[in-house]
Amino acid sequence: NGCERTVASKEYNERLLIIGSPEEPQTLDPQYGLFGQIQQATAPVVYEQLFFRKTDAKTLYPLLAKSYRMPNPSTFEIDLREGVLFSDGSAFDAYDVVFSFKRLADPPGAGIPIKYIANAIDHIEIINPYKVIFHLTEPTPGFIGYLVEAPIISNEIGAAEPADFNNLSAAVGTGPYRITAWDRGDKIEYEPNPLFRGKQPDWDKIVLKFLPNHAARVAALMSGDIHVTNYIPTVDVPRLQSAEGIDIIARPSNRAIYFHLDIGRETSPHITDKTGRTIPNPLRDRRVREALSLAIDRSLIVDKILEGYATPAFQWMAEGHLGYNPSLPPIIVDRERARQLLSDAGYPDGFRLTLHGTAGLYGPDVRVLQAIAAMWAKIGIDVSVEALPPGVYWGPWFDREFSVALSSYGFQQHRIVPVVRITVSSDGYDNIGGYSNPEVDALMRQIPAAPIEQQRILMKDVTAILYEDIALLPIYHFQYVFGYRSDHVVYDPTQNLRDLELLRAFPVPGDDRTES
Amino acid sequence: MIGALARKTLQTASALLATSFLVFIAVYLIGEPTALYDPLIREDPERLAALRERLGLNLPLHEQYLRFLANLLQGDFGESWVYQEPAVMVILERLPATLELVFIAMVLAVVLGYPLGLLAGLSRNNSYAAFIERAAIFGYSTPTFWIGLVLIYVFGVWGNILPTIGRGESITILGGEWSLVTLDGLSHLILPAVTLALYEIGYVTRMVSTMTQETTPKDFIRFARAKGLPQKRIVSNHIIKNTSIPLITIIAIETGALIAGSVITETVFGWPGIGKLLVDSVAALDRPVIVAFIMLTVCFFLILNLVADLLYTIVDPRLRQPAGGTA
Amino acid sequence: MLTVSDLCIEFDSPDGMKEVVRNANLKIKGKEIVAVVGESGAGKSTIGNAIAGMIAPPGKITAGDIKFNGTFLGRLSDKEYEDIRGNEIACIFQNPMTALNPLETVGRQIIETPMAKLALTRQDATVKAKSLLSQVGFDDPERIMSSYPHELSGGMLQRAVIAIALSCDPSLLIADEPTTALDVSLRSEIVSLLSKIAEEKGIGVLLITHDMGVVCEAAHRIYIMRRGEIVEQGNADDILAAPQHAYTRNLIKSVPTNTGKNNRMYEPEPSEQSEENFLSLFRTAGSGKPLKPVKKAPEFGVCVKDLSVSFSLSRGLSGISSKKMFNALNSVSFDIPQGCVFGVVGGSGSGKTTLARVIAGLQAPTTGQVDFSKFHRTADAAKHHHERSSVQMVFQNPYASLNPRHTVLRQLTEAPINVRKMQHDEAEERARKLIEAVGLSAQDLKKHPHAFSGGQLQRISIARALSMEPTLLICDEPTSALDVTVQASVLNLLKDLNEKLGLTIVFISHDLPVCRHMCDHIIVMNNGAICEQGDALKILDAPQHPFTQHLIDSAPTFKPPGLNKDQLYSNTAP
Amino acid sequence: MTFPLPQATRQWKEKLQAGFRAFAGDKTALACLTLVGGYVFFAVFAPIIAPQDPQDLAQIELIDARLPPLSLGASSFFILGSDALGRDIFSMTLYGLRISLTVALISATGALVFGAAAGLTAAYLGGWVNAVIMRVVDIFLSLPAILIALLFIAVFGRGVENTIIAILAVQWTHYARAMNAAAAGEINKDYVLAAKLLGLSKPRIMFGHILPNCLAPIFVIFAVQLGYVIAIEASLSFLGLGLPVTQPSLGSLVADGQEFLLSGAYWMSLIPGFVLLLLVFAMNVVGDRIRVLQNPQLQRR
Ligand SMILES: Nc1ncnc2c1ncn2[C@@H]1O[C@H](COP(=O)(O)OP(=O)(O)OP(=O)(O)O)[C@@H](O)[C@H]1O
Ligand SMILES: Nc1ncnc2c1ncn2[C@@H]1O[C@H](COP(=O)(O)OP(=O)(O)OP(=O)(O)O)[C@@H](O)[C@H]1O
Ligand SMILES: [Mg+2]
Ligand SMILES: [Mg+2]
Repeated sequence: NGCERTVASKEYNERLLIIGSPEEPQTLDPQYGLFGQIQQATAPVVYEQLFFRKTDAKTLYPLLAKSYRMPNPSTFEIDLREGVLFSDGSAFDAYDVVFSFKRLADPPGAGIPIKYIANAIDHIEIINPYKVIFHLTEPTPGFIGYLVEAPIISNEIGAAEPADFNNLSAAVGTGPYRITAWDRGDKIEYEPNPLFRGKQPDWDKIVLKFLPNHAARVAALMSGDIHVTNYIPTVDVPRLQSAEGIDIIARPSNRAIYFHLDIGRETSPHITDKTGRTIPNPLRDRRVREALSLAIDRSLIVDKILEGYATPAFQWMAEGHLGYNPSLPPIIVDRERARQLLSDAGYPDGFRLTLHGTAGLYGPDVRVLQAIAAMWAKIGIDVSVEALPPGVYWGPWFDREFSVALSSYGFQQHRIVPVVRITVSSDGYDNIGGYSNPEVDALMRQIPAAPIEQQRILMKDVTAILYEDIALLPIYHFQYVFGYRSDHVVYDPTQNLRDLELLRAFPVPGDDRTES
Repeated sequence: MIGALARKTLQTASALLATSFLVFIAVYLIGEPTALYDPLIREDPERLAALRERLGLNLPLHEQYLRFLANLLQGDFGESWVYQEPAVMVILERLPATLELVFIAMVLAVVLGYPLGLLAGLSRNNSYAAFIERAAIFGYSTPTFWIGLVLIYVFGVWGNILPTIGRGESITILGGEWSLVTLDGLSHLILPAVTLALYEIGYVTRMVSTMTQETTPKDFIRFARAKGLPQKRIVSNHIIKNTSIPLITIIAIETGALIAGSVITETVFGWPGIGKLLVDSVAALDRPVIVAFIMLTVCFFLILNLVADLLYTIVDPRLRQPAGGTA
Repeated sequence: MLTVSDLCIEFDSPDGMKEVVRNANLKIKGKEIVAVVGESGAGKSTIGNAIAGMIAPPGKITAGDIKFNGTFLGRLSDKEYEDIRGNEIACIFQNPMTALNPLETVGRQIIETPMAKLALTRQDATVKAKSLLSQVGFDDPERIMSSYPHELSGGMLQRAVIAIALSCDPSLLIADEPTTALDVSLRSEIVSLLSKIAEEKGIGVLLITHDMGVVCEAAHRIYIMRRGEIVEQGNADDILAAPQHAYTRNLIKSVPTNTGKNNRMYEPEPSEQSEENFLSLFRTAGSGKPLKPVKKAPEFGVCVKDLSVSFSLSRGLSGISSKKMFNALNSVSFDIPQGCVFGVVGGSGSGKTTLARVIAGLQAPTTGQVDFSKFHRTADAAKHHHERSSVQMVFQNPYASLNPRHTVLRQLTEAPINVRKMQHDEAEERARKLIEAVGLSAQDLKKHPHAFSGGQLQRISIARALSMEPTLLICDEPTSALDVTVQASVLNLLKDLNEKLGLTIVFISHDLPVCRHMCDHIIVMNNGAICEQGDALKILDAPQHPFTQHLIDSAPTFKPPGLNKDQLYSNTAP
Repeated sequence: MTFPLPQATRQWKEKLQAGFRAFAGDKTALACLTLVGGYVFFAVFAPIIAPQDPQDLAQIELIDARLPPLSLGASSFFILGSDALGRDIFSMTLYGLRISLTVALISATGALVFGAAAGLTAAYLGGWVNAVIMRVVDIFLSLPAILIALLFIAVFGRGVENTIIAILAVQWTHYARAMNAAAAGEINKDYVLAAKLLGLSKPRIMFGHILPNCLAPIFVIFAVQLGYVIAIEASLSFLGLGLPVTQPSLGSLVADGQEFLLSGAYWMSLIPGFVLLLLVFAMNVVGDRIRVLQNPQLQRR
C-alpha cells in the first residue's frame, strides 16, 4: 500500500538519500512562486498544506486540517489538527493559517500578491485556535485546490522576506524534514524534523544535488553518486534499464506541447509565398490548418524523438483530465490528402513560413521543431525553423510576432479552465493565435461558475470545437521519466509525481499524513 | 605618483560606468523578463503592473539607469529579480567555489605547462618535444564537455575512484566557504579542475614553447652559453624572463576569462560556481545580477591587468621609464 | 694550447650553402696574444665562434679540427662543451650591445658565471665582479652593477662584457673586437690589461681586431684574413715591417695617419664605380644640375642650446617614487654649421650617443633645445625637414637598428618608395648601387640582418641612412667595426657627399686620426659636458683642455717599423 | 606553348615556390597542409560530395533517426550513421565543416586583425589613446559571449554572422592585450627609432616594422583560438545560443551529440568531433610552421 517504507539496501549502509535534479530553486520561500517553479517540489517535506492530494488527483486527504465543511458554496469551515509543532518549537494554530493566506495575498516587501487566491477569499474568521472559516467573495468550485497549494508557514516569522527563508532563519515548517543547508548551485540538505508529530522518517539525511547536465546526471546515477533523478533523457532509458540496480518509471502528465497558429490576422508576419512576397494569411483557411495537422506524424515523433516516453496528442487535454474528449478520433498522417487540401485552398505550390519555438526549454523541443518542419516540407511548404532561447522567446510570443509558435502548458487540474479561457477566448491574453469563436467564448463564460460535474461536460464540448476548428496543433503529451537505484530506495507509486516532487515520492512521510 | 593613482582610479570608474551602461542597454534590448518569472502574468494586468513597478521596469530606461546609479553610489547593486536577494550577495556566495576551481586550474597550468613548454621549446627536434607540442594542441582543442564526460565516465562510473559531482565539504574562512582546505573538498575538486586545466596547460605549454624557440637564437642567449652557463641556469636566469611577457598576458586573461567562463565545466560537474549563475541570470534576464556580475568581472580584469602591467615593468626594466620622447 | 687545422665553415644563404671560412690554420700558445686582422666579413668572428662552439645552425663546420689542450672540440658533447666554456675558453662577443640580457642587471649577469662555474658565493662573486669592473676602467662599479644594459653606453657595455669574459679566469680568451666602442685612453688600458693577464696568468688571447694600433701594441703574432682565407701569418713585427701579401700591404697603408690632414682617406683600390656615377643617385644631382662642390655656409646651422638630459636612476618598484637622477648631458651648447663635418669625441659614457639622439629627435631633452630654424637655406628644404627624413642617423649599434625581420632590400627601399614616392624599380636600382658603394654585393640584398658580420651591418645601416638623401647625417661611430681599407672607402664616400652635395655630418668617433682627416670642427666631451670645441686640427694638434690632452696622449700609435707613412701617402694620395 | 609571365607575377610565383619548398622541409607540416587542403576541398564541394543536403528539411526522414554507421535507412545509406532527426552524419559533417571553417576563420582572423591593430595602436600612440583603448579592452574582456550572443539573437535573430560577431566581440581583446604588451617592449628599440627617422608613416611603422617582431605570441593565441572559437561556438550551441538549428556547424554537432555520447549513439558527437580535432590540429601545425618560416632566425632547421 501507499505506506510502504523505504529500506536502505545493504550496499548503501548510510541512511542517506541523494537526489539529482537538473534545476535549482531560486528561493526557499515556499510562497514565493506558485506557478510550477521548483520550490513547490522542495517544499512538501518541509511545509504542509491544509489538504493533500495523491496520484489520482481526486482523493483529498486532510493534512494540517482535520476536516472541512461547506455550509454554503462560499463558506469553508475547517477544523485544524491540534498539537502540531513547527520545527522551531512554536505551536501550529489558526493564526498561522490566517498569516499564511494573508502573506500570499499581501506579501512582505516587494513580493507580488497571488491574486487568484487573494481575490477568492473575502476574509478568514478565527473561531477558536483550531477552527477557521474561509469566507469567499463568490462561490469558487475549485477553492479546495487552492488549499492544496498553499503551504502553511509560521506566523512567528513576521515580515520575513524570501532572503530570510534562503538563509534558513525563517524556513520553519511542520513537515517531517527541515532544511539544514543550502549551498547555492550545489545542494540542499534536509534532516528529520525532531518535532514532527508522526513517526520519524527513514532517511537521516536527504541531499538534493543540482546537476544540470543530463548526461552527467545519468552517469552519476549509474555510478551511485545519486540515488534518484528525474528528467532522464529518453535516449538513455534503454541503457539504464539494462543496468543493474536501476529502475525507470515514466508517469504521464497533462503537459501538452502544442502550436499556436496565427488565425486572427489578415496577413501573418512570417508567412509569404515562395518568392518572399507577403500573401493573405493562409492559416485562416481551415483546410490549410488541417493539411498542416495531417502532415505531422505524431507517433513517429514520439517514437523516434522521445523513445516512446510521451503520448501523441490529438486533442489538447490528456486522457483523464478535465476536458478530455474520448470521442475525438486520432489523426492519421495523410500526406496525399494534406497536399490535396492545400491545393484546394489555393496553395498547390505551398508557401513559406517560419516555425518559432524555444530552444532547450522543453526537453527535445529543438528536435521536435525540426522534425515538424521536415514533415511540412514534404507537403510542399518551405519551412524555416527559429529556435529561440527562453529569455528571448516569450516577449515576441506575447506580442504576437510569430505565425506558428510553440507553446506548452502543464495543467494542474484546477488551472485548466482559466488557462483554456485565456488561450482560446477571443479576448484571452494568451490567445496569441487570435482564434475567435463565439461559441467557445460563450462556453468559457459559462463554465467557471458551473458546478464541477457540469464543467466536465462543457469542457469536453470546448475540446471538440477546438479539435474541429484546428484552433491549436497539439503534438504530444509529456511524460515524466524518473530513474532510481532500486537497490537503495523503494518507489511509492501512490504519490503524486509532478515535475520534481521527488522528495515526496521516495522518502515517504509519516503514516498519519496519508491516512485520513 | 598620486596623479598616476588618481588617473587610474578615474579610468577604472569610467570603465565601470561605461560597462554598467552597456549592460543596461543590452539587457533592455534583449527584452523584458516578466513573462519568464510568471508565465501567466499577462492574464492579470494589475499584477503585471505591480511586477513591473517592483522591478522598476515601468520607468523609462534612462530613469532606471539613473536610479541604479543613485543606489550604486550607496553601494547598492539592487536586488536580484530572480532570487530576491541583494545581487552582490548572490554572486559572492558562489564566488569561492569558482575561485578555487580557477586557482587550481591555473596553478596546474603553470606548474605543468611551463616545464613542458620549456622542454618542448629547448629541444625542438626531439621526438618527445614534438610529442609535447602535439599533445598541447589536443589539450586546448578538445571540447570541454567531452573531457568532462570522459573523466566522469572513467573515474566515476567505471573506476569509481573519485567523486564526480558537486562540491565537497567546505570550511568557512573570511566569510567564504572554501572546500580547497578539506580532503573531501579537494577530491571533489580534482576532476573539474583537471577538465578546466587541460585547455590551460595546452595553452601555456604552447606559448612557452614558442617563446622559448623565439628567444634561444638571440645573441644574449648565445653569449650566456658562451659564458659556459649550464643549460638550467640559462633557462632560469635568462629564458624564463624573456618568455614571460606574453605568458603574463595570457594568464591574466585566462584567469579572468575562466571566472565567468567555466560554465560548461560547472554544468557538467554540478559545480556551484558563478559561471553557471551568469548563464542562468542571462537566460532569466536578471539584470541586477548581470550588471553586478559584469561590473565585478570588469573590476577583476582591471585588477588582473593592473597586476599584469606591474609585472611587465618588473620583468622589463625598459618599460619603467616613460617612453623616450619623440619630437 | 689551441690548434685549428684546415677549418672550413659553411653558412646558408639565399643561393644555397656558402663557405665563409676556408682551410683556416691557426695556433695559439699560452701567454701569447694572437691577432686576427682582416677585411670586414672575412670570417674572423666565425672562426672565433667556431672555437667556442657557437656556430648557429644551420651554419656548420664542414671540415677541419679544433684541438684545445689535447681535446678535439668538435667531438665534445654539448654538456662537455658547457664545462669548457667560461673557465677554459671565454669569449668577448663582437657586439656588446646585444650580448647582454636586456631584462637583467649587468651585475647579475657578471656574477652568475663565477657562481656557476667557480662555485663562488654571491658575496664573493660580487666582490670579484667589482674588482673586475674597476680593472676595466669603471670608477663606480656599483652603479654599473645595478644598471640594466639599456642604461649603459656602448663603451660601458663593451667593458662589462670584457669583465664577464675574464670573470672565470679562462685559459683561452677569444676577444672579438674588444675595443671598438672605447675611447682611446680606455682602449690602451684594456690592451695593457689583456697583455698583462696574458703574461701573468699565462693565457692565450685570440684578438680579433681592426685597430692596427692595438695590433701593433699588443699582438705577438698576426693572422691576416681575407674572404674566408688566411692569407698571411707570422710574427707581428715581421708582418708589420714587411708585409708580403698585397692585401696586408694595403691594409697597412690605409691606416690613417696621426699627423697632417688629408681630406680623404687613403684608398688602395678605389672602387671601380666612379664617384660621379654614385653621386648621380642623389636627387640634387638627379635634377639635372651639374655637380658642383657646394659652398659651406656657416651662417646656416643647427643651434644646440643649453641641452641637458637626465635619466632617473630608479630601481625596481621601491624606486618609482624616488627622484634620483643621472645627468647624461649637462647644458651643452654649440652650433653645427651647415655643410661641415662636425666631430664629436670624448670618453666612453660621456653622452655622445645621448646627444646624437637628442639632435635626431629621438630623445626628449630635459631642458634646452635643438633649433633647426636656421638650418635650411630654402623654405622647401625646411618643409622637407618636417617630414623628418632630412635628418638621418647611423646608430652606434647596427644590430639593433636594423629590423631583424626585413631583408636588406626592404630596409633600403621601403623609405624611398613610401616616403619619397620613388618607383619600385628605381628604388631597387638605387639600393643596389648604394650597397655596392659600401662594399657589399647585390646578392646581399636578399639576406636578413642576422646573416651579416658586424662590419657589414654597419655599412648597411650607413647605406640606409644615405638612401634618404639627408641634409644632416648623424653618424654614431659609423666605422667602428670596419677594417681600415673598407673604412677608408666608406669615409671617402661620406666625405664626397659632404663636399659635393653639402651634406652636414655629425661624426661621433673614438678614432682620433679619422677625426683629424674627416672633421672640420670638433667638440670634445667628458662626463656630459663639452670641455673643448673648435677647429679639428687645432684641437688635435694643440689640445688645451687636460682631458683632451690626456686623450690624445694615450692614443695607441701605429708606427709600422721601417715604413714611412708620409711617404706612403704622398705616393698615392690624389 | 607558354606565354612569358609578366615580371611581377613571375617574382610572386618564384617567391611562392620558394616558400612552399621551405614549408615542405617539415614532413608533418606538409602532411597537415595537405589535410587542411583536403578539408577546404570537402568544405567547398560539400554540396556535390554529400549524399544528402542536411539543410534541406524535405530530404530528412525521421524514421531514419539514430542509425549507427554503415546502416541502410529508408531514405539512403548512412555511411557514418544518422543523427537524432535522421540526417546523414557524413553529409552533416561536410556541411558543418563549411560553416565551422567560415566561422572559425572569419572570427579568429577578424579578432586577430582588429585586436592586434587596436593593441598595437594603443601601445604605439601611448598616452590617453592607450588608456582609452585598453580600458575598452578590459570592458569587452568582461562581457560574456553568451550575453552578446543573446543580444544579437534577440535583436537580429539567429544567424552565422551574429555568432561570428559575438565571438569576435569577445576574442579580439585577447589579441589586443597580448599585442599591447609585446609592442610596448618593442617601441623604443633602435630599429623602430630608425624607422621613425626614415619618415615612414605611423601605420607603416606599426604594422610593417613592429608587428612582425611581436608575432610569436600572436601566432600562439591565434592557433589556440582557432580551436577555441569552434569551442565557444559549440558552447553557445550547448547553451542554445548558437547557430540556426538547421545549419549545424561541427561544433554544434558535437555539442548536440553529447547528449547521446553515453547512451550508445557515440557517432553523433564523436565523428564530427574527431573531424574537428583533426582540423584544428592540422591548422595548428601549419600555423606553427608558418611562424617558424617567417622568423629568419628560425628558418630551415
Ligand atoms: N648566421 C649567418 N648566416 C649566414 N651567413 C653568415 C652568418 N654569420 C655570418 N655570415 C657570413 O659569414 C661571413 C663572415 O662573417 P664574420 O662575422 O665571420 O665576419 P667578420 O670577419 O667577423 O667581419 P666583421 O669584421 O665585419 O665583423 C660574412 O660574409 C657573413 O655574411
Ligand atoms: N636610458 C638610460 N638610463 C639611464 N642612464 C642612461 C640611459 N642612457 C644612457 N645613460 C647613461 O648616460 C651616459 C651617457 O651615455 P651615452 O650612451 O650617451 O654615452 P656615449 O658617450 O655614447 O658613450 P660610448 O662612447 O661608450 O658609446 C652613460 O653614463 C649612460 O650610463
Ligand atoms: Mg666580426
Ligand atoms: Mg655611444
